[in-house]
Amino acid sequence: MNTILIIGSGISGLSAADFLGSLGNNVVILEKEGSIGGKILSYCCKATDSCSRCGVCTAHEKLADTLKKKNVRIITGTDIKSVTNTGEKITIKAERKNPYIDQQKCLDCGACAEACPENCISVYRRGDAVQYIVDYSKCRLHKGQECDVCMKTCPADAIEGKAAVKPLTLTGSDAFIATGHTVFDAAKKPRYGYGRMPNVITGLELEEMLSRELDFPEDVSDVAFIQCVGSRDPVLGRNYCSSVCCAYALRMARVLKYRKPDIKVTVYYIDLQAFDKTFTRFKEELLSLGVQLIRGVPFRVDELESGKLRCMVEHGNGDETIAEHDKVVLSVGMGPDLSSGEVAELFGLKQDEYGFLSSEKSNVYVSGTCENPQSITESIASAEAAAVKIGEKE
Amino acid sequence: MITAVQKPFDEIYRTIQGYKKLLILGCGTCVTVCMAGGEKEVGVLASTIRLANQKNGVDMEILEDTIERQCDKEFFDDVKDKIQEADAVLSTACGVGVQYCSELFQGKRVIPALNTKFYGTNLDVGVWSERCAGCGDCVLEKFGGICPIARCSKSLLNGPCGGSQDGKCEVDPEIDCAWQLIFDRMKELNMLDRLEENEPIKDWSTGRDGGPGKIVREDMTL
Amino acid sequence: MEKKIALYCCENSAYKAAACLTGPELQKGIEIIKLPCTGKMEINLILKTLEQGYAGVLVAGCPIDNCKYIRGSSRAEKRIEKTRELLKAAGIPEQRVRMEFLSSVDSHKLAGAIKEMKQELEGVMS
Amino acid sequence: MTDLKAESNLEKVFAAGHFAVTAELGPPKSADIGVITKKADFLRGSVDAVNITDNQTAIVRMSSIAAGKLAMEAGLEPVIQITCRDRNRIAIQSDILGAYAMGLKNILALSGDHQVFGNHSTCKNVYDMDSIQLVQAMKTMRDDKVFLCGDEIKNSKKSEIVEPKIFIGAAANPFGDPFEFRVIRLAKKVAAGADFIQTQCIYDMERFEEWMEQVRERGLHKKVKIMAGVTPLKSVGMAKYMRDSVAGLTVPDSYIQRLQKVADVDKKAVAQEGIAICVEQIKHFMEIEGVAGVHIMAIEWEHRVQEIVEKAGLLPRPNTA
Amino acid sequence: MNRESIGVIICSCSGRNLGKQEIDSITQRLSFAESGIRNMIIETALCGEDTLKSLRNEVEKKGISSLIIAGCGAARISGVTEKIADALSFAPSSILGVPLFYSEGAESEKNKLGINEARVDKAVRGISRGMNVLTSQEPLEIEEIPVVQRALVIGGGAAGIYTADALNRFGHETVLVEKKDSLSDYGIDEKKLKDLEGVIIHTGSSLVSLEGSKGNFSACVKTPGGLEEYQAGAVVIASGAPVPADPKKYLQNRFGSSSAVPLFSLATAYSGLPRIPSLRRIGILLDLDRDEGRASTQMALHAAQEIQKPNAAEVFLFLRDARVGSLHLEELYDAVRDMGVTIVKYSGEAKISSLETGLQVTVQDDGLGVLTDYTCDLLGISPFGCAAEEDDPLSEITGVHLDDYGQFQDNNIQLMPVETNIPGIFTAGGGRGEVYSPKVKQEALAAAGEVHFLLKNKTLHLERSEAQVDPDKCILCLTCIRCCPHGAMHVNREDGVAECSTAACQRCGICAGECPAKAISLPVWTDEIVLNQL
Repeated sequence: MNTILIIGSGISGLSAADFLGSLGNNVVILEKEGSIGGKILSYCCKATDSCSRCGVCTAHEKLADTLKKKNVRIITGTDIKSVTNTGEKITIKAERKNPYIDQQKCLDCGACAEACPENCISVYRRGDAVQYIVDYSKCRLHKGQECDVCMKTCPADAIEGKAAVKPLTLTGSDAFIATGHTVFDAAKKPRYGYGRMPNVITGLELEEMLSRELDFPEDVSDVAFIQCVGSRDPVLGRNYCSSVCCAYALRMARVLKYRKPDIKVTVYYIDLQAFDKTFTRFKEELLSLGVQLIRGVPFRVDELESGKLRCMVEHGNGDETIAEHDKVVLSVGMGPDLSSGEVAELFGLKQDEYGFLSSEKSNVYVSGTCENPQSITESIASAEAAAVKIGEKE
Repeated sequence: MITAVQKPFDEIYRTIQGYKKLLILGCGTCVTVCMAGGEKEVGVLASTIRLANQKNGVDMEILEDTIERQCDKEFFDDVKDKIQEADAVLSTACGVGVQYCSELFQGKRVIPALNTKFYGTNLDVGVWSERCAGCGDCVLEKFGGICPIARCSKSLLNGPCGGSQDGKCEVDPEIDCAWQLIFDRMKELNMLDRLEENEPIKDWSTGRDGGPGKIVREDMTL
Repeated sequence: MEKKIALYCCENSAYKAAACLTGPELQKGIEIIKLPCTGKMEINLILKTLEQGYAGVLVAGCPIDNCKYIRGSSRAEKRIEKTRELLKAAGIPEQRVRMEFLSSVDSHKLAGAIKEMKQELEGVMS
Repeated sequence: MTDLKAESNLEKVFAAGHFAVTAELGPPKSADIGVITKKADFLRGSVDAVNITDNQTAIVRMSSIAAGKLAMEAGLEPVIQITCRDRNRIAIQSDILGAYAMGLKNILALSGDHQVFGNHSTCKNVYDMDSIQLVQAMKTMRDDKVFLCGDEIKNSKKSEIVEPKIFIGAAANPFGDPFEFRVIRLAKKVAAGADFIQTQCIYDMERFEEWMEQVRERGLHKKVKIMAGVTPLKSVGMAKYMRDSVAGLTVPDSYIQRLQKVADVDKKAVAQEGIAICVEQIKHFMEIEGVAGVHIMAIEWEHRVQEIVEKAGLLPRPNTA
Repeated sequence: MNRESIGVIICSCSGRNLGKQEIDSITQRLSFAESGIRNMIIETALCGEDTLKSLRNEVEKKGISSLIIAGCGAARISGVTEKIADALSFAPSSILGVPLFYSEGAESEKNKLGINEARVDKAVRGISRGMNVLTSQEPLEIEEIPVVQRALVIGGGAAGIYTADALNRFGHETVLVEKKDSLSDYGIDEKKLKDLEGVIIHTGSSLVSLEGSKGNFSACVKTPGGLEEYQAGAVVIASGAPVPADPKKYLQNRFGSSSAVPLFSLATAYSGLPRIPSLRRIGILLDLDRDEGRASTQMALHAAQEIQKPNAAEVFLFLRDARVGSLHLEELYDAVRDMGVTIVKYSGEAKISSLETGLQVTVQDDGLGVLTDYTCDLLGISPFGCAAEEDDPLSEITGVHLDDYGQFQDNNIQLMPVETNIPGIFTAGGGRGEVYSPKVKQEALAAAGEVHFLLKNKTLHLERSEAQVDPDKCILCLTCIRCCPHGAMHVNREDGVAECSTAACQRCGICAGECPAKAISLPVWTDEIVLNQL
């Protein structure tokens, strides 16, 4: 039976694992973070009373399903050191950070989290996606001290590793690259004052906010989204559309309106991307809710004494307008994951001018947002599509 | 099929006051299909009454049952005792069932829970529409299978009145003008000439106006 | 006295969210019952629950348009509406029955709904 | 003039080939005779007959037969309207006998407005027969001298037959749907025995011409006297209301604009403009082959009828006595 | 189910999570509750392989046919029960999990030594509740339904071809049905695919009927050579994007002019266009009926580029927004703009009026900020902007819903990524709204994957937990048949009652919820069971 090595446990990697696993392959997922799921862990459900089809719930279900699969192993905290690919056989040498929690053995009893003297084990719990996450920076093992409290406490023997790291060697027939993306670092666009002005946040930060709190901060009554931050921007060498930002900004705008009907929401855009067939109606709904859609993105954002933010916009016809908002949300675009350079080298993949990956090897596959910017649903489809190719080979 | 709708709850509730033991008796045929008086509706009605009683501190025992049809004696056999022990029967049958039930159980109070509406068809889940007025002398052959008596607000037999607009009836824009339907149908059937004949005054005695109806099949009675 | 609430959950969404409810104030007096889909929820079941002495019934299902069975939660919505009308007609506070739409990852919405409902019930039932 | 059926004034006017003029007289919503005499004073001399409406729009008013008798005493010839809404064939036949006995010779058969529009919307309607069958009934009584049941119209075996000699009228709506059916329906009324027809009030002249065209194709205008209905527009508001809210009525924008123009200058002058339009229409009708007269429905505006008729050049009315 | 045959397992997880005292008090209180529990099993680390073995023996010995398992946390318990279900080959519904940890976990911290009452309560309540559930439900047998080893693909466009090709390579017998007389290669990058060796291809053919359900469909296909019957385990609908059958005619009725053509034909014929001297100004108009996606944009940009190249004609591109949401579309967009194509972004509606020669496009030009007229000798309008195809009978035949957009997949995240409301029928490509060729290909492959997943196991193992119709109560009011989203309900003509298909039923209970005669019940979810949990 084939063993397939998946790099990255984001939505794309999980979908592939889920699919390949149910086809009966042995699957090993290597994840560099201490947690499983990649970006989806910080995304929020964007439904009001009706669904806006963002796919976050589906992503979490994929995560839960994968954890239940017997023939799928997920190894977190892994650094890949070397890869040798004969074309038939791929061998990966890697290092796994300890303590390693085998989420598939874990019984969700919470004992380890209670026991850890440094409180470095936290639980992530949303839907039926539950995992215990180690914060290596706090862990004694990584401070050169000895500790095995969590190991001892775990009733299910799901926690391993006395030493700080454990070298691993994994072999498989195919490799599946799903290293995902990192969002643009908004600080690289100083004119928007991200990092300097507390009320300027990124879309991702807003997602986290909405996914944790029931109510949006009381004092905020006027929010503006600025689209295309770090995308469609040749100056920054990112001359491509990140394609998902319009979708998430508009969806979150709707959520904000739903949770706080009197809130004022403005979206500054260059072009609104039609994310799916429901787009036109979705747009009309937003307009009817009083969300302002303005063509033209601010060329600068200034903080006033009042703490309000002043956005200056130049429109297509040369007019300039000035508006004030309580909060500005930067719709930061997707870029390939910082690691994709290494990964490309390790697996001999092609990287385009922006750093997105593609494979010409017969037994290495690329899917998800490391290939190009795509939505959750697209990532799932692309993962399954790529997985099908592996399946075909049997 | 006979269609009916449930009476307003407060009306029902008023009529059942003062009874210690109430049997809610459903009917398993027409009124079940039109979702007015089947087993499910009986259950809902029973629960609602119990809740109302709880709230108003009314002490009343409520029995539930549903029989095949309340318009045939044999079906009552299974619930005879229940009816006997109850002070009153709240029947979710059509007018026929309610009456027949009280006929069969002399001296028993039988209360209707439904308003019987018409003979109609189930256009879609939850939508019913009148089709027949039971006039006792079917004229459908003349009108392309669409009944002006049941479906024209004025039961006109010789064509539409002046109030027919864009295929709708002046009485209510929700109502299709029967004569528009008839006209279209006859045109489609290429039989418009039939509509040019004057329809003589109708003999209404075959229906309600001839007094309560009765059918006797001599060949079947002994 | 503690007002008990029966929380009927669609197993595809709300039930998963309910599993993440933390804090005793959310657990106490809440009976969580799993449903395959809120489309299964019958008016009669709601009323029977109230009869059994529950102060409130909270039906939680998938957001409209995202019911696993396509129209289930929309149907439920209609039925809940009908139930509330019935209660109103019977002179019983309609606030005792309520519907919420939420996805499996939206437990804080559920928590909010429960808190809100508890307050409402305190209001109408004392 | 021998082959007259009822020898009513209206019938004679037609027979003499005049362009007939009738108006409308709504009975009071009370037992107050004054209303009738007052309206009669306005109309006397400028019309050949007046329609006495029968609880129109299903609002209770004085019986059309009683009011008709009073109008006659006030020097007008009435056209009694009878609807099928409120009476079955027994009541209607007896009313016809009664009306005729009192010298009321014109009767116009109508289906009648549905009760939901009136002030007794919860009542039960009758519709034992429809308007066409009512026309048929009157013809049977007049020409075959029998009741609908077939019995001869006489008091006893020995006594002789005294049948009601009625000049039979019916209504037509050239604008209702389905349009193609409208002429068929007219034809049916003619076949049933209608002697004259009054149409629903007309604003859309084109559509009316179209309809008349069809009428002529069937040669109906030769068999029946067709009177075109008109209602003078009192105000822009009324015009718009007529256009938007009255089933089967279309008021061309050209008319509304004309009224609007005037209104912008001087509100009081609008009524005049309305009458001017009405007069134009009447003159137009007189040009159309097959239109034998005009029926002026000046609702609560009886006092302007004379002016209209005069401007249309239709005064004085012929004396047929 | 009688209480004797129900086993209760309390998993103490190596005695670390449930203290001995806690277990004792649980067992005590349960027997006080006279729950009639006969089989109490105390396990440690239940999910360990060796434990499972011993459990299997014990279950056989005691004749246990269903289990209640108390242990684990809320999130894991379901996994554990599933694991044990197939280890003991029990029907999933005959094992109930009672989660104990997590939510009380925090509290247990406080009184590690003593008894965590909250947790004990939870266990006792959960277990007795479980007893009620299990006792009021009959054991369900598993039905084995053979899966027909053949797939049927409707539509010979990109989506259909890619799907068929993938299935073919999976080694599944595949039948491809295409309405037109030849397969379309539009949007296919590997032309070689077109011959699809090994796939049974019927061109000029159409599906006329489809019976049966997941795993066992029987289809009737009308081919030029007459009717063909096919059995199939799964069906893929790839009927393609709605493009008007005869665009010219369609556009004529619409704009009273034939100088408007669908972008589709413009894009395929552009090479010839510039040589036509009469065509000086060529327009391309997007977002006419509704906002369009990158597919239209891409097609428009390519067309504009090709027409502009020889510089024979002036090209105008009208769009509400530049939908460049895909890698390298942005560059193309820039290139096209830089080569001199006039790109007009407009807001609101675009008006088209016909002139003696050509057309006039009137739009609110966002660049200029004013209403502007542009005249074109020829105007290309995106096919995806045109109204949907004359109603496709496929929905009628297959029972697959059309959504508000007249497309095949209800836009519902739960239907991922290519499923439809009918189990065993999948859809990909334009028919469900995706017209951007790279994505179409992905969907096609994903659909093939789903089909493969269904066909690869030769039989379906299904618990007989589908909706049950009580024939004595059913009055065949057809409510369930009209309500069932999955087309699982149908009329059983012999008995004159409604009947539910095991394979098609998704156990949602909507039918039970609607049945006015209370004739339908969902085995695991009867009212009794639900109320017993209160």
